[in-house]
Amino acid sequence: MVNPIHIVSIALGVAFALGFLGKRDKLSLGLVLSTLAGMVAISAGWFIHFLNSSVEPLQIFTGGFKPPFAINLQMGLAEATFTLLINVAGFLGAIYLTKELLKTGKNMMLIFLVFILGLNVMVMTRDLFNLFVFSEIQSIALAGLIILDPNRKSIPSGFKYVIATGLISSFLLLGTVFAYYFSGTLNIDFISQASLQYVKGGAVAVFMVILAVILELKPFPANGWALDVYESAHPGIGALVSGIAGTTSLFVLYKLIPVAPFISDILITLGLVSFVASNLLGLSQTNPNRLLGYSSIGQLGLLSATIGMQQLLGDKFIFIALTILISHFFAKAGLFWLSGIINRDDIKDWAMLRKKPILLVLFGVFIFSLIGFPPLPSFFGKWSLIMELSAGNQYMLVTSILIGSFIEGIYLFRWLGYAIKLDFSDLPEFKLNISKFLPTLTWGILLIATGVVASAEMEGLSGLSYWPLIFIAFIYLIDELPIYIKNTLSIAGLAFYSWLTLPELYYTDMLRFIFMGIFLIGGILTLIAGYAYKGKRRGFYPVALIMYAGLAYIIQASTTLEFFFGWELMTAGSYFLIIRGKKSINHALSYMLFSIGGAYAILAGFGITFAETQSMLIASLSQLSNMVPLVFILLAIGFMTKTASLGLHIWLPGAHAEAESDVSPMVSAILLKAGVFGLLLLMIAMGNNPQIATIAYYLGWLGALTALVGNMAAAFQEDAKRLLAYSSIAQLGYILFALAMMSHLGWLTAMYYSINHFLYKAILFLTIGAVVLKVGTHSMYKMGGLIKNMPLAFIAVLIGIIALSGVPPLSGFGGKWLFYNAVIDKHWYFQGIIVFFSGIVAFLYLYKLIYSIFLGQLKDNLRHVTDISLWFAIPIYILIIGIMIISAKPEWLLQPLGKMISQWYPNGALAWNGGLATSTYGYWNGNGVMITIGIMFTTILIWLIVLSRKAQKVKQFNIVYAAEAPQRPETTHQSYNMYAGYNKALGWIVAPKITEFWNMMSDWILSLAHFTRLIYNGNGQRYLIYILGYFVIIYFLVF
Amino acid sequence: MTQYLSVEFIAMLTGFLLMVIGVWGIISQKNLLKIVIGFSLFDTGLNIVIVSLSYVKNSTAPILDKAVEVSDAASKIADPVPQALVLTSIVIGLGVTALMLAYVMRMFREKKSLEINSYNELKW
Amino acid sequence: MDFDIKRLGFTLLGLLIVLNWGLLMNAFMRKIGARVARRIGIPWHQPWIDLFKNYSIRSQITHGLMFYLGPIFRLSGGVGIFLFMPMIITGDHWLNYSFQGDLVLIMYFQFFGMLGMALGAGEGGHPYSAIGISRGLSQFTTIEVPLTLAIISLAIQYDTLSLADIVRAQQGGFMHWSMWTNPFATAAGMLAALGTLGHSPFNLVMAPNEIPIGPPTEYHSTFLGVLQSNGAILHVVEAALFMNLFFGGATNWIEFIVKTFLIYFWSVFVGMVFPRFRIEQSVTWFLKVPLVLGVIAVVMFM
Amino acid sequence: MIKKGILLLLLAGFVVVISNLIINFSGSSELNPLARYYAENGPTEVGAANLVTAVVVTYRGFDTLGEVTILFIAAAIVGFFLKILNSNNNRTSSLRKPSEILETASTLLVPTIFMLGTYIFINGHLTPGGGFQGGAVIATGVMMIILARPTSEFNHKLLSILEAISGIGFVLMGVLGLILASGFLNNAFLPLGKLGNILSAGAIPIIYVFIGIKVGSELTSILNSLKENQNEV
Repeated sequence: MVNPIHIVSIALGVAFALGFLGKRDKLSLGLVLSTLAGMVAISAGWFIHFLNSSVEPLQIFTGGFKPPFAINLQMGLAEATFTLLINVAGFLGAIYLTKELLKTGKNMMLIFLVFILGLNVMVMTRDLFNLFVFSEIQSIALAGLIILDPNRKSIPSGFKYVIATGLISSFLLLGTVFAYYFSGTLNIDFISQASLQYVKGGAVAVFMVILAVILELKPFPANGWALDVYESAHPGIGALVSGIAGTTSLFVLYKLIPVAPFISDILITLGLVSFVASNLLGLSQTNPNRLLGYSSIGQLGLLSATIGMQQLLGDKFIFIALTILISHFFAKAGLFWLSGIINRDDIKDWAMLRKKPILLVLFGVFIFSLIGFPPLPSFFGKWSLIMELSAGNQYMLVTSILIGSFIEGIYLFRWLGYAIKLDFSDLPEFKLNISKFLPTLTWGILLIATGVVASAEMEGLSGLSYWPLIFIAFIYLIDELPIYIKNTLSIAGLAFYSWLTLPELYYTDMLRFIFMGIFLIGGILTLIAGYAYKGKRRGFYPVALIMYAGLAYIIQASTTLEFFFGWELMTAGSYFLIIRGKKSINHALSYMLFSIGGAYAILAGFGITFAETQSMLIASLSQLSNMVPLVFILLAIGFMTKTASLGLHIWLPGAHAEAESDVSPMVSAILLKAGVFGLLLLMIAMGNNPQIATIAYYLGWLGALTALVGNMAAAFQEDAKRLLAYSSIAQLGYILFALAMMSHLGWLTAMYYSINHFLYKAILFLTIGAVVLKVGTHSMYKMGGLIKNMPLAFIAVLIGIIALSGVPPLSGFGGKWLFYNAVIDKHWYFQGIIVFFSGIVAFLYLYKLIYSIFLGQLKDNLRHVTDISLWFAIPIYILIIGIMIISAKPEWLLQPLGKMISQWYPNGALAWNGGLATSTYGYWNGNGVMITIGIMFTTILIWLIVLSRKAQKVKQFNIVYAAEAPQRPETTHQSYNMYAGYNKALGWIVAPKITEFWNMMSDWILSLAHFTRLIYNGNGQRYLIYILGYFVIIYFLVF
Repeated sequence: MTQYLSVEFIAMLTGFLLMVIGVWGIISQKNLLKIVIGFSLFDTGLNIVIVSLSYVKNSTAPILDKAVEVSDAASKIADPVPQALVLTSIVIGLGVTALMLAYVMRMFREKKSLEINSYNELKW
Repeated sequence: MDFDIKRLGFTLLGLLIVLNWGLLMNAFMRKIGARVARRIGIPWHQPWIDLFKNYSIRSQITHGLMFYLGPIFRLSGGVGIFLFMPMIITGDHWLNYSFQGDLVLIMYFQFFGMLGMALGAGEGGHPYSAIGISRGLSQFTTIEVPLTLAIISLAIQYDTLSLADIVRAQQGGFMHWSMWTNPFATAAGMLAALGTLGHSPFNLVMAPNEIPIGPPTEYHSTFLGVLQSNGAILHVVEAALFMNLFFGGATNWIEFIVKTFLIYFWSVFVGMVFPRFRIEQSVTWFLKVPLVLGVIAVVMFM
Repeated sequence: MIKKGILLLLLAGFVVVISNLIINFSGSSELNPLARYYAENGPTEVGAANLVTAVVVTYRGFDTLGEVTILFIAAAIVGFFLKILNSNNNRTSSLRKPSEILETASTLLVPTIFMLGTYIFINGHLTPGGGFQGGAVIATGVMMIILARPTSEFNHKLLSILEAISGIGFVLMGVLGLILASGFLNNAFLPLGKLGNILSAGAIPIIYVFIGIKVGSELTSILNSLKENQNEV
């Protein structure tokens, strides 16, 4: 095992030796690189050594004397880890900067080398003054690296950096020498033994030391200098500053906490303030590097807060801190490196990434790891963090952390959206320099790898198998293959998974069986439609499968962690599905924001639960005794962001309408059910708690209003898919209402509706999507008369709307009938009336849908469109068969459902006598009604046929008209603004109040951000004043 | 009270005074060079403070020769550690100052201005 | 369900009665209307003549399948309601097929005919059809609100959703009629009835400016015959619905005829007196007084 | 005006903070244990008469290595600036001719100054002074040359070679200490000799020579860079 001191000796030796080489830059660079490689090797060796055997850390006594008489370095597992991180990053960073270093010559190379060295020693040393010396080394070296490419921007910012760090290190030195005076030693361990915080003056000394370190972490608002550096310096340098320099300072802070333990509490506050504030300021930032600067300052704030929480977090601390830190370390460096490859000044230009798709994937990985999505390390870190904090009842901290992360999500996903969607045709071509690409790629891979390792560390995640994810990865690898191969494989995958899971679920757990069926079978059916597409359809299948995997995980989850894992996975997948649509960049963003917000609400709810029950089992929700309403509301809100209940619904219409033809059914008919499932779990667990009843009462009202507004809005749409989207909102409103009744019939209705809605909404969206593919427009008034060209589609839509409207004899009526009985049974008359009213309003849009598209006048440009693609027709008609079966034999569905629900609500079940269902109030024989109506209908049909056999077909426009008949379909097709009178009468109900509310919120936040960031007026002296002020103010806060 | 008249205390007071002056220069002067001077004043003051910390009542320099025998060194000499530290801090101060001056020169070359206010391109 | 030829026979007989009574009632009403307008009016047997003529015309045109099916849906709607509604409460003969579904079924089966007709007329491609239908649907949404409230109120009152049971509960003297026991529900229901029976002021759907050139002209000959027979049946059946709900149902055909006539006359009478509403007026009208009445009715029995 | 007031307030706050230190500072009547240890064992362990040197070069030699590095990179950065400038444009300097006295005096003084500097760092372990002091003195000599002969060019190559040799030498000493003696930068791998002799204190004199040369050459190159820079503007 090589003595760690040789990290220093070889680095310095080489740095000095470069003087011999004179102008031979290539050779020098090679030397530097190999040196860095050597340093990596040394630290790696120690890392492995300590990983395998938990031996005492190694102490290196410089000068050959024991501390406190001489400086000693320490090499333990922590040190090994951090030096390894530093050196690897240094090595790759140097590779990344090859071109620049060769251009600038050997001076920069040796500065770079010394910079890395300084960081190494800062990690290892146990001597305060030595720490000061080497932090000076790294900051001076950095001051040199900033001017790697000297220009109007980098030089002044370099100067700002020098004076700022100069001031900060003076504080450090002052503190250090007085710490020596009061404690008689410079060794960190001995100083902390002297516990100076109790010595008059000594406390101030250590305060200065620790505060200097905190200031090195660029806390808000004393960080203007750092931002300028991030913006102006070469991104390769930015990566080093944000990635490894920040990491090192964090480790130093961690190392020094024992010297001034009293700082912990205030440190938490400072860190979180910095976290929230700098994320907020990031909102109105368009320069990628500066934006990354804001983000990394935020992350550092969160991490330093975490260090302050060491006591709260207990033995979980290391795991949490490390996972979050590593995500930041890899992601931020990676993003800076990407920025260096792109080399543009506006985040909008990052659409360039699409010219090299792999870069886009890396970008996504980095962004998602910053927000903390599975399976990336920070997901587990944030999860554990929230859990532990809640366990300590630190709800203020939880709240601020979640708020901060949410704000961070806003700009990061806006950025991702730009990269994925914006037009990049007029952006310049760029060639991918291997020396720049390799490090970035490595970082992405390492990030995922650490995520997997971290997931292995978590308890409560054992239930989920990783095979689906591996399968998805495989699907991504074959992304270049033609569509039918990937589609077949995906379908096969889903089929296989359902074969694995469904049969046993059927016998063990009906509820999960039903939803798993909706998710997987629905998935297969919607995927079949994918055969209709041509070409490769890059990136579609991985994300679709990610969504389905997430859904499956939700079903299989037994612990809250597994559930949340699946939930986030599903969110991520659906986000990518939605953003694939043509104009859906903003809709996808708002979908993501609502989802994140909801996810954080869920997280908080689970946290509170864990705090009390100390158990991660989902069942533990039922053991909760205090704060039940809060948890219930939090979780309900979280789930209702998916069910798009009134107030949380504004993301849905756009997202579903703009999505691709076969994606709309996925996200509408299938995805929304995840929220329903969540609500069901929630109510099953907590339903018997008396406090919930009142909340459920209001949920019921919410559901009713959602139904009303949804249907009303749908009636006034001109865009077919938007209309269906609003209809989905309304349908989910019914379901929410029915769930909230928390009675046997109520839940029966809810389940029946969930299944039905899945069937007919899938039919409608698939059909309309297929039609849209053919006619090339969403606007209904541009279609018309298509019944002649598309009989298949017409029949499908006809069945769909009859089923949806609840007209007997099709399955929809069952829902209505159950509804009446449930409502009267529950005495929720007035909510009920609203729901029935909206149910009738549904006729408006249903008629508009089918009339405007298929009836009325055929347009000239559509005379030759053919019927919908067979690949769409197949799943559609399979679903229609499903509807027919349920309509003819409702008991086949309702009886098992009733049995299932009886385990929670035994009272008020339906009595079955053959096909005749009898409730307390009414009775209904679906089968009989079907037959009766069938016979009657056919009789009359036959009669009419007998009477008018020779009815002759006439041409279009052959209509009786007062004047001569109009010959233009556009003027004769009465579709646009069909319900003008109705709008005049009741349009006020759907005035976009809620959208306005959310817009107002966002405007407000943005203006706040814009106003706050004015404090960074670019004046170096102002920044110094901030630093001094920070120093003084914090002093008065502490003492 | 007497301690406030002792030599080391006065030395330290002087040092702190210099530091305060330096800080004032740093935060109030607009001229880059004056700011740099403020920094070096600050450093100088700091170094004086460090030295004053090393003094032990009526002791002599920690150099063993005729004046100080090895045997009674411990009772005679001043604390050598801060003196070693001050050496380091002086050198570091020198390095930093040189760096700042170099920066100033470079900035002057770019804009022919020594006003710190004229270097605010980067903001927000 | 075992097939029961006897029940089928009675049902068809009932249907025949209802059809003819409906035609006759229409004739009466038109006559009354004419007299109010100082006209002679039609002879009482005019509807039969029209029906016969229409059914025997042999030249028809069609715009396509849905157009063809439209009237069939329409008539099935009317007949269906008849099938699922008990006519005469005494005995088992005239209960038709009401054992297959309760009030909710009837409520929602009304839409069957409307929807089918709307679709058929839609394929006709006449702009005014669409206009008329859009108005009809709009108006119907709010008509249903007071009606639903009334029905729920009754359902609470009688603790059942079965129409037959509701009627039975009202037997034994007309003090037991919902009209007395639940006046507010009755009021709300009867105001809603104005809408459902579709005379002025709520006849914008079939307003004169569309009569010569709306669906009625698109649908001629046999189709028109089907529509007319449906109209006859539907009027009676709708009236019978209200009769069953509020006025104690009928124990024999005489009572049936009297009651349905009066109920139907009520809407005609109002139609004679009041001018037509614009669509937004009629839509909002049902959300004013009738709604309040309905709410009171429900609150009384909560 | 308000700004000034705020600044004054800030300054007052700063004064309050540091006054805490000075108020709690009450001299020291005797050495703290650490210093006592140095005083008692320094002579035997390190063998340097100048205990400061003992601390600087051996006990805290690692710091010293660090500060040498700082000078080194400072010089490198300044040199980097310089390189850019020369690459941009090379105007002949238009400076006023220095006075005759200075020129003559410099010829006389510079060698003596260099000699003094050398003396100082060679005797660093015995008398006050040491590598840094010596190097600094040498640099003043350089300063004098610059003032006296502004046009005179220094041989960058030589300077960098000197830096390299001395730096590597220093590191090498450290490594030798690690290999041959008890630890990195330990000086005892050479005989400690008799306290007070010029050839005593093990490797300290050699290290100090290296440090002296290094500091001298680095300061020189810094001065030189600044000078050429100043020719520019």
